[in-house]
Amino acid sequence: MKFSVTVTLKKDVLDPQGKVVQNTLINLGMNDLKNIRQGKFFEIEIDEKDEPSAKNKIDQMCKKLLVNLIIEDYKINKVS
Amino acid sequence: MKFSVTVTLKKDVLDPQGKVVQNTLINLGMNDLKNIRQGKFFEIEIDEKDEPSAKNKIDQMCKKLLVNLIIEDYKINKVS
Amino acid sequence: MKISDTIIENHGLKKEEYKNIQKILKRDPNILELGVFSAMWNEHCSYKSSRIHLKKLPTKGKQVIQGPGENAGVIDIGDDDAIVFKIESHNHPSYIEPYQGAATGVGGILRDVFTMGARPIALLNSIHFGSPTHPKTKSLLNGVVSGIGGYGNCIGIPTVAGETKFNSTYNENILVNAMAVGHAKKTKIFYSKAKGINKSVVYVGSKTGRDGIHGASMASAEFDENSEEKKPTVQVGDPFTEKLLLEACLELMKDESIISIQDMGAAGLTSSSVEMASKGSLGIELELDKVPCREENMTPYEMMLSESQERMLIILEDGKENHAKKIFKKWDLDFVVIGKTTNTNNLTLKYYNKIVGEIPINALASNAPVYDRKWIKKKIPQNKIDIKKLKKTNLKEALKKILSSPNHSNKSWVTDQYDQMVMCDTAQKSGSDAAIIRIHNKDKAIAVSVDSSANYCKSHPLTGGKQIVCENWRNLISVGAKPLAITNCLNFGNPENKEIMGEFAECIEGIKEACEFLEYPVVSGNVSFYNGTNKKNIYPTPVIGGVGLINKLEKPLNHNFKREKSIIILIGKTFGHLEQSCFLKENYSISEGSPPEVNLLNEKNNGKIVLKLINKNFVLSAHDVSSGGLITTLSEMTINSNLGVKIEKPRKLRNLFEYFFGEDQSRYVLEIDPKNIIQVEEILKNGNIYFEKIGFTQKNFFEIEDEMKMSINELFEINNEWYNSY
Amino acid sequence: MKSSVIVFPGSNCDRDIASALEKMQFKNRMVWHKETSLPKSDLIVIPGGFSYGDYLRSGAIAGKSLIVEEVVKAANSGCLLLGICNGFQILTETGLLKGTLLRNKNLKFINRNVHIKVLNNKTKFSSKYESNQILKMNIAHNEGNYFTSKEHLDELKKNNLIAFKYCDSAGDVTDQSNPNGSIENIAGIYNDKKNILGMMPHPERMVDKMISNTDGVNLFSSLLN
Ligand SMILES: Nc1ncnc2c1ncn2[C@@H]1O[C@H](COP(=O)(O)OP(=O)(O)O)[C@@H](O)[C@H]1O
Ligand SMILES: [Mg+2]
Repeated sequence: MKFSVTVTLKKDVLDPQGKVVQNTLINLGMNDLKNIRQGKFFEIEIDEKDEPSAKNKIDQMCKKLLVNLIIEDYKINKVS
Repeated sequence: MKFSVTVTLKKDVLDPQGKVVQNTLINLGMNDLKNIRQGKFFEIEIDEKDEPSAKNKIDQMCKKLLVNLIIEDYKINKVS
Repeated sequence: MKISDTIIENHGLKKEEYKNIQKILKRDPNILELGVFSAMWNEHCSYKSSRIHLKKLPTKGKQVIQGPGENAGVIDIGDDDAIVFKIESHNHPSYIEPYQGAATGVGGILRDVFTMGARPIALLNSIHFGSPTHPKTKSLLNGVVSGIGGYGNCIGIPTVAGETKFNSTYNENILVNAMAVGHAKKTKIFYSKAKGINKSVVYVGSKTGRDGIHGASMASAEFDENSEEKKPTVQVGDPFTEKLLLEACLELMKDESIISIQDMGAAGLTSSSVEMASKGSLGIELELDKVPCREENMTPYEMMLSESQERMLIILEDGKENHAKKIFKKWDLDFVVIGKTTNTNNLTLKYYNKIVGEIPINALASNAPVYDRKWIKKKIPQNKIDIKKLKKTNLKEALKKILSSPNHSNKSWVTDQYDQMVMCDTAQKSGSDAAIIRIHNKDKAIAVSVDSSANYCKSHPLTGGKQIVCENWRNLISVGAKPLAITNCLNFGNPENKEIMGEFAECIEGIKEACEFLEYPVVSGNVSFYNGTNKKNIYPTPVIGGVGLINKLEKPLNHNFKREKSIIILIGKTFGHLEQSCFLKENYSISEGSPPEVNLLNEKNNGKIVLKLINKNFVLSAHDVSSGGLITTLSEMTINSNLGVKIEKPRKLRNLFEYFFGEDQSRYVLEIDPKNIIQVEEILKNGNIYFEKIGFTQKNFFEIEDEMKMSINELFEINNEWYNSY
Repeated sequence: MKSSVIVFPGSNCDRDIASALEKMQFKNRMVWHKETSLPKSDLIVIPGGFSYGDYLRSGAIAGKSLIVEEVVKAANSGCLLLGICNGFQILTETGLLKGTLLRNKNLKFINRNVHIKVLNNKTKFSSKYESNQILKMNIAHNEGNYFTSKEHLDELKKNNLIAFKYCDSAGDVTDQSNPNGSIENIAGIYNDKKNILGMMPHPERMVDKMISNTDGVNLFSSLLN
């Protein structure tokens, strides 16, 4: 089973990178840009047929390693 | 309109970080893990009602700044 | 909002303190005012438990331009040059989020230094972790080291020295102390004291977010099982913006626009504005609706308590606003006039023209509570260890244990992650007793080192306090620098516990005695209490950061042996003090007994004469003898030099382990060219210095006559293995 | 010889390179990134540091700045261009040099002295070095792991465009002597016309005996020829 995980900074946490990227895009003439948030992305494939249990395992991976829960939020999606 | 962009390393590019993450997860006891790829994630909101044109603008942002086409692939998805 | 008991408690205020607030205001405070009080009255800002003890430290000397009381201390290094330096702790935030905690610790201390008009030229750090086998240690070590590097490397200031130690006492409470050193022109030092009424108060730097709200109170509260929940208050550092802020401030400082300037550190806008007004005996009025905010709907309470990084408050001379604004715009930084100085002696907070808070400045600063907490003295532990009763070992095995232990292993795993060379003035990187930084475009240089000895301080705080100052002084001498002044970071447990308070009082007494005797004043520092969890406090860990001067840098002196057949001299008397030694700890897990005695008279004499020998160019390499004793010192001198040494058996019959592993103080090992030995001996004899010629350098082997012989390669491997396999 | 050093917000080796250039008797100018024209120069240097915080990818944002358009124009008309460390990363982002710099293999910032070997001593940047000369230089980077396509790598080799390779003290190019995982130990490359050099090691840190060694001096004196 394949899942994707997106990890983004929590709302109130300073995002210096996002700020610089946004300014640069605007300077490059992308005036319609309203907001850009960035984060990390993982595509994870696991050997597990049962969806809830698979999801649970992905959740464990996020909590144990992939996500810094102090400053980041995450979302899991099933891909296939 | 809101889009998400995921950026991943091309297949033939060495990904030391991905390897370390994979090994660490396996060491943490996640034996079912078959494969993990990681990349960047952007959530971009733009002031543009027309979908094709909006998508085109996002594509420009990717090409001009967000993605290093030599080593990275990207995918654009509409969120809302 | 009604101020309930819970609210008061959540602000870290005691009932009596709240009553005091009511008395001062002659009414109940509102929540904003309560927040301001709590920020200013907590331990971190008010020094309420430490102030009466800190007063005892010697802070004067003809080299001192500015002692404690400003953002950083300032000393004179001759000509037009001044050195500005300070150390600060970021322990609690680093335990919660090691990367960001350590990074913002570096950012904060840098601001303290460039606020005073100095360009930072070096960073140091002292980091203490729990036992390597504790499950959290590895990730904390990784996070802290990359956080320190992440910030310093990006902003482009070399991280040149420090210490990395492990001890289970820090399992639940690591220590991250960062020190910054800057160079300024003596005539261009900037202070935080406000002057004049109706002057513009300007906010510059990053926008204000909800970061670290209540951070200062957090830093002053003991950890408990729920401390994980305090996580969202951790700030994120942005070294890129700090670099811009640094350059913009230094640019504005070139002319006469600034009356006073203060970084927003702990308790952000609150403490910076209050400090400036308090030092100038003025009032200050802030229009909070003008504060640049990162998030929507931020309240005045949040703005006053936010600990967002990379921000400064400046009071400008009349008419300089546009000029200053231009500079900050050039560097893409926010610049907003948010208030003015007043003659009311109040902190007046306005929000859309309405007064939302008003507090007398005095009540927040000079009249903040001061406690003379109960404390008890500690006796010198009497247990003597009879070495003959211990399980047999031999010199080689015992030495291997020490050199391969986490605390004595080669630290290049750590230091390779720091840019040590940027700015191109690092004449000596970390690895020796002290780093040497040349003053840009000049012949002179400074030497810097940070040191601590928690085990000694735990065993007998008074001796421990003296010992660290001496060790720090010795480290500077060992690279040929004249020690000038120190900064100190006092990391202790809960001050409400009388034993801990005793450790604090006595360490300070020890520091004081040593500093006075060595004429080595304290010019800045920081206190961090409440290090520990529940009832378990950390060992008392004062950290000393010293700065010394090398008048004319000809060749940086380090501790690597230079040639074959040089004569090795041991300066200072060896008594063989093994209690509290690394030998007993690493080989027998014994950590009882007293620390080695500190004789300040010998310390001073030995140091002065060693410095004299160095200045006369008689010394090829030098190393002080500290933790691990003589044999460890000698092996460190061989490991990176590719030269071995042959040491004769001690002439007087002594216990070999006491002789080689004893940690007696005031000692140095010097490498001397045989052709100079007569002159050297004469100087030593005339100076009344006890010394022994103990052997000579040789190729390839580390050897002790009749006892052991090891190849340098083997020593090197042993010393380099731990970090790489951790 | 006139040189210009481009200063981005976040550059931090700009002062170091300026000192080195001045010491070597270049007439140097600092050029702020917001300037829209370049002073007439024989050599342009993009220094090390963390331009724009190295956010997104190192060098990515600097590669899009206005002054860089001028730099590209100058380089295309033959001006000598040197990118050191972050400068190298920026040059790959502009496309003036091909390939890219990935994160170090060990995922850590690395600062230490390493050995590199001069592979081509017939360029304007290297004529004062011996062929195959071994130099000791300081590296300090997070992303120095050079990567490029197979085709480009062949091209680099065929046209002698590899400037330096990491090696050991005896000059052997080995895996152990590769600090960051760069493909074929590459530490620096030229463009086709050899008027552009990008390198990860810091020659400007190697011009003063008191601080390090003087192995960087000949790079600058080659340029003066
Ligand atoms: N242990 C100490 N020894 C000497 N001075 C100290 C000590 N601790 C704090 N100080 C001084 O008290 C003042 C306030 O310290 P602190 O609150 O840490 O400064 P900041 O507001 O810059 O963080 C500083 O001038 C500092 O040098
Ligand atoms: Mg300060």
